[in-house]
Amino acid sequence: MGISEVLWQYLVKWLTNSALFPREASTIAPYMDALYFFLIGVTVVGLVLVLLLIGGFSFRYRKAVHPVAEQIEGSTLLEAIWTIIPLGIFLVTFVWGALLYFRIYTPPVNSMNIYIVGKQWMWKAEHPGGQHEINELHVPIGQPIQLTMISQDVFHSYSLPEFRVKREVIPGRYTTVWFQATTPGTYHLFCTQYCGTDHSKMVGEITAMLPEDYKKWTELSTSGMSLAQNGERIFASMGCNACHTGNASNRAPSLAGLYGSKVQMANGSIQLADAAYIRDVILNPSQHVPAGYAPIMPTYKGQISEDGLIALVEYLKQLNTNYRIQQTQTTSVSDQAAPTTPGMVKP
Amino acid sequence: MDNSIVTTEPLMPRETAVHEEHEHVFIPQHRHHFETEEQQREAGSFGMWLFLLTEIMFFGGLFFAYLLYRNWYYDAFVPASNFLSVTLGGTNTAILITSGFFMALAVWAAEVRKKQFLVIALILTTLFGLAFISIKYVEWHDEWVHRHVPGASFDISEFVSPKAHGITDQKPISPDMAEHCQIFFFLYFAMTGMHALHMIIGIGLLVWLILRAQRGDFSAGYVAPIENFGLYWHFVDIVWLFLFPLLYLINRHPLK
Amino acid sequence: MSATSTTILNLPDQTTAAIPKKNYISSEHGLLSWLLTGDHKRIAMLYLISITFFFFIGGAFAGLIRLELLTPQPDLVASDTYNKFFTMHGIIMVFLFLVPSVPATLGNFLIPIMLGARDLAFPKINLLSWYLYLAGGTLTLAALVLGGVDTGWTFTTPLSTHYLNTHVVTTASAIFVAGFSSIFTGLNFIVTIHRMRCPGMTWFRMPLFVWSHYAASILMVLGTPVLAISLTLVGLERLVGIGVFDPTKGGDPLLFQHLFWFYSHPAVYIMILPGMGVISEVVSTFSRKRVFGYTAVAFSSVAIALFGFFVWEHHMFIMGVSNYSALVFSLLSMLVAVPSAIKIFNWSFTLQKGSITFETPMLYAFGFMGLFTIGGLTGIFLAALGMDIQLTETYFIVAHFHFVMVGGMLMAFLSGVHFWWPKMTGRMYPESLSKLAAVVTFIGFILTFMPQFIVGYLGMPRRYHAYPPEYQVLNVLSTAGATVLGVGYMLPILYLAWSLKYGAIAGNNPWQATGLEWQIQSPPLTENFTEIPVMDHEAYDYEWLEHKTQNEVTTVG
Amino acid sequence: MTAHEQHYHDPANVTNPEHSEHHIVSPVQYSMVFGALLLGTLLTVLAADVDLGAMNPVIALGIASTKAVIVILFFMHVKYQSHLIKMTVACGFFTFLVLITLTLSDYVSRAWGLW
Ligand code: HEA
Ligand code: HEA
Ligand code: HEC
Ligand code: CUA
Ligand SMILES: [Cu+2]
Repeated sequence: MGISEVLWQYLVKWLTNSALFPREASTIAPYMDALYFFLIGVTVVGLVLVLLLIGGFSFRYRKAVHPVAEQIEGSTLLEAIWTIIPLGIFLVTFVWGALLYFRIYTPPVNSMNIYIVGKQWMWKAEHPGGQHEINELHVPIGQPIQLTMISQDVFHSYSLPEFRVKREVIPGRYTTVWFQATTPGTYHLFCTQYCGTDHSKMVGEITAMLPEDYKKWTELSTSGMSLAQNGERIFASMGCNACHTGNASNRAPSLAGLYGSKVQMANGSIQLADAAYIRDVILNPSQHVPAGYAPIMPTYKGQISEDGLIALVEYLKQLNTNYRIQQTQTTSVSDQAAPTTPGMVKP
Repeated sequence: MDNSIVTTEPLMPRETAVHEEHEHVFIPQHRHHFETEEQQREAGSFGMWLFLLTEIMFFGGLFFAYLLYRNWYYDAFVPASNFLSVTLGGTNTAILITSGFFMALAVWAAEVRKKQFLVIALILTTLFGLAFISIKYVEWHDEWVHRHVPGASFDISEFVSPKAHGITDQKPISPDMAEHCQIFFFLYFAMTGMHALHMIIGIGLLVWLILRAQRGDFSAGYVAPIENFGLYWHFVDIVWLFLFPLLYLINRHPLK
Repeated sequence: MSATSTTILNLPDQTTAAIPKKNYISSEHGLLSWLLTGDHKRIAMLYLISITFFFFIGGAFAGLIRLELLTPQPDLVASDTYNKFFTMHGIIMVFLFLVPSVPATLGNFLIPIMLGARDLAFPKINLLSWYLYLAGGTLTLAALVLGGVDTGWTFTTPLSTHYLNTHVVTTASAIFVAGFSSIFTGLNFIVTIHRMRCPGMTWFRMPLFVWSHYAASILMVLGTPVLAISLTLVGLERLVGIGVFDPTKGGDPLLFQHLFWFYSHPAVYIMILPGMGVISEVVSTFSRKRVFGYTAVAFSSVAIALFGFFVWEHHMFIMGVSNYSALVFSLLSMLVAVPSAIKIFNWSFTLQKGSITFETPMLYAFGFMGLFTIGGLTGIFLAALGMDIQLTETYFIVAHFHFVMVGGMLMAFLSGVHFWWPKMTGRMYPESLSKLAAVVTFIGFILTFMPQFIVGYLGMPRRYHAYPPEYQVLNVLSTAGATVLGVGYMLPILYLAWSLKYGAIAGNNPWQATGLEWQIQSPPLTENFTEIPVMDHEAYDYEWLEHKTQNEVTTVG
Repeated sequence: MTAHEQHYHDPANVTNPEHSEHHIVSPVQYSMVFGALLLGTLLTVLAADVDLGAMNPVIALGIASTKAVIVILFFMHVKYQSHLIKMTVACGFFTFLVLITLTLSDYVSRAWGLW
């Protein structure tokens, strides 16, 4: 029989190259797969049941052997059974799914933070040490990694199928996801939210490495300035230090130790000073006025890029004393006025 | 084109019902696929109500957007809202209620078959409707002059430094918050615009109804069009009854 | 098929049989008599022709999509073109084909007859809604000819509002207009069902087909306007540029998602419920048995409609909505699945102790039951929060919704078209050819969409123009399947057209079915009934049918 | 009514249980409603001038809803309509409430766990 050359090739490819399930490369993957197999089980059982019923009845009661139908009204018992059993299964699925969801979207506190900026059509990763990568991500295995992500334009979605994690990357708001890689290797990175022309080219690779390799990699690819140092530079050049001098008597709050603390707001609410809060204060200061201060901080909307904001956030995260701010004070050229620098500061 | 299917069908050798078929037709407006006039009338008003349901949901989307942004940007919504004129808005509310009142009277007139009264009531409904649109136009024009129409020419200076514009009873707000006044004005224009569009369509229908009423179409017991139009007109009123406090009266009391 | 004893075909003596001289087709002549008609049956035929037209346009785009995906490289078309392909495919298939498919054709044709009425409550509005449909279709084609649109059928903001320079506004207005067509259809159905039932036709004597259309109509009337307003806002945002959905101006892009899915989730039930109605009729007829647990099936339609409004956020689980409200919506999504399960089992048990025959409509109905079960249960995967993280925006979703929409609704539509073809045209379709078509579609379908589940779990994202080479094998299978599927869909068009002239005369009630529509002549008179019937028995009362003697409700000609 | 109709279309028969007698609202009643609506408008404007904090919008919406209900009941005759129409109106507002509450469930709880 003449199986064509091409077809044969595909058959071979099928056997050698093609998998039914993606590799499991993160700690969460087995949990995801367990639910998946459970659901496949449910589907198969449900389908087989339905097929058996249809097939069985069709065979048993086909016209040739059962020429006269018997009219049946229904059966409350049967109907109750097939209401309650699927409902039960669905509820189990719900609980299981919910547990998994909260697990994936609640990063552990000790995780290492990497920032991701999505834009049409590339992924930019910024490591705390200042390493930048485009459409790539290097991570050490065995350590929880938290991704803090934001988009510069439209919705994107950061998808790592072998790690079984994915999260939408949204303009104007940080989203987070975490994972812990288990096996060194190179894996797919996709943008899964349709984002315009080159959506399908917004792909890349994530490389999981042994911690020592990762360390080597960070050293090799450092750009000389860490994210926080970069933030400090922006802090000075945007004139933040003109107001945030750190002096208690000053008209602007001290920013040392702000990150992670709870801020008493002027409108009475209490806000956790997380990354999203800091970013939003810089862009929309009058919406987040801490108690005791006048809303005089200018907005930096349109003046600092998302990367710049990330650097500032990272800087403020690590700012424990005002010592260095006061140091730069003397050398800074900026006067008391709000900055007038037009355009973006490109870190 | 009238959809009286049975009559457009010339050959009628139906043995059974030809005679009775036409006995219960009281009025020329009766459609043949309805068994009784009663049925037709109730179908008509039920249909109108269902249409109003879609209108509720249509405006509902806008109302939700309003609710959300009002909570997020309350500080911008207050000065933006205070910029609108309560006098004009309040007058307009009264005008619209009056128009609705005459519409209600028109329905009554049609039901008791007073032709002249019906025509007058409909004309008054129209006039008050037009008065509403005119005042609305004055307001929109005002906002245009002050460059509060959202879009490229939107200007926030009156909110940032009211004193400089001779506005004394407003606190200044910061520029980044003032930007959000644009969202208020967008919602304002979208909601009042959508409302006015409904009014204009309504006024067009009113003119048509007046002509027909003048011809005596509705003075012989056939009131469904008047009744159903009335439902529409009152619904448009109701939308405004909510728009007025939501848009004009966000925070009118003197500053603390 | 071998022995006549295995079918219930009850055709009139073919040597003397004739199509009744007077019927809704022959009552008037000329194009205008069709274009200005108020007759629900003629409007249904107008719809049938127009949605078939759009189905093949949408299908052609599906073909192009599959052709491009045959190889991993982006070799057939540019990425922009590909994006336009799936956008047009989705928009045409959803708004111009599947939403009006069963309701506007079969529903339009049958609901008045099933209720014993002469027409829908508002014939002019019915015609208007066809013209609105046509206007929407024309606008869509205009957008297509002018250069297309590449938003995806979901119009995600801010992409659609600020980052694309294709014909978004034209397309949005097309959908807006087509949306009003569907609102008016739904409104007409609801009023008709409430107000036009013949004497004795109580709610629980109505065929389940009518019940499911009632439920779908509620969704159309209450859901569609929200789509209209959200598309209006998208249009305004583009034209005037004032950020309700623009994060740079303080707007919230998720607000659009909420409004859009508030319609578009109920819309998926608009798309499936009428199909479920068809299945109820077909399964009952060909097992000669009343539907098992009539009330449960009727109420499950209404329950689906009601709960259908409570679950829309399951399309936004990873989009940055609150985790806590995601919990609520996931739970509600699980609840909405239960009534569908009830229906599937009730249909299965309708077969029990029946006297079953396997005509084409029944084969399609079996196809529906199997494929919808798979499609629905994979919906459960997606509704389970954690699972959705891996599956969302991948080919798994594509497979899910093609299983429910194509394997479910399209199969139901074809089942219904075959089932009522004799009623609509007075002639039979060729049985063996149509059985072949049913089997071909089924095989083609499985081959096309089964591999997509696997490739989806592997991680292949949807709306991708090129993909990593290791996914190729599965994609090749899928493309091969689509070809088979295309053939399966071309067949009915051909033989149904053929049967218009050469098909056997069907007679009033070839299936010996109980519905009122089968008690009148085929094709029916313009006014359906010469005398309004009185309903004195339950739906699906086969004993009544047997004992029905000379007092036929109405037969002329 | 003809005998024919009585037989087939007794409005009270099972076919049409939603039927209700047609009621004509009198001009006097309309005038009272009219007065109430004008009064309501005046009240809202006055109430807006008093600082009641969070109660301001509640009162404004309360008055607006009352006015709307009056219009619906009397101008739109719903008070005298069949159950069906009443249900229809209720259904519209119910769906609108679903839209609002379920969407708000997202917005309200987004910040949970952040303070
Ligand atoms: C006809 C259309 C249709 C129908 C009926 C459904 C039905 C369902 N859908 Fe589907 N869905 C779509 C069309 C449809 N869907 C579309 C078009 C999309 C994608 C939109 C886009 O993004 O482009 C989508 C996307 C979609 C998502 C979003 C995924 C994402 O974006 O991340 C979700 C999530 O919950 C979902 C869930 C469900 C559920 C729970 C059902 C349930 O109603 C299914 C209920 C049915 C059953 C459960 C089967 C019957 C049950 C049995 C026979 C019992 C079996 C026995 C045992 C359990 C023992 N669907
Ligand atoms: C009713 C709904 C419906 C129907 C019937 C179909 C039918 C089909 N769909 Fe579609 N599909 C959608 C609704 C539907 N689809 C939606 C909503 C999307 C999402 C869009 C988006 O992401 O925005 C989608 C997306 C979608 C994709 C994903 C694209 C992507 O994400 O990149 C794919 C890929 O395989 C696909 C394939 C198919 C196939 C093979 C069929 C087949 O069943 C079609 C078979 C029919 C034919 C093959 C036609 C036969 C006729 C001819 C071939 C003759 C042509 C003749 C002339 C032109 C003269 N569809
Ligand atoms: C004109 C003076 C001024 C400048 C310049 C300024 N700020 Fe502020 N900042 C303030 C004041 C005043 C507040 C408190 C009131 C408010 O939020 O408006 C504040 C608050 C903050 C807060 C919130 C503190 C808290 O306790 O919650 C952060 C974070 C912050 N600023 C960061 C910055 C950064 C980063 C820059 C530079 C890019 C900057 N500021 C520039 C005056 C200023
Ligand atoms: Cu970025 Cu798709
Ligand atoms: Cu859904």
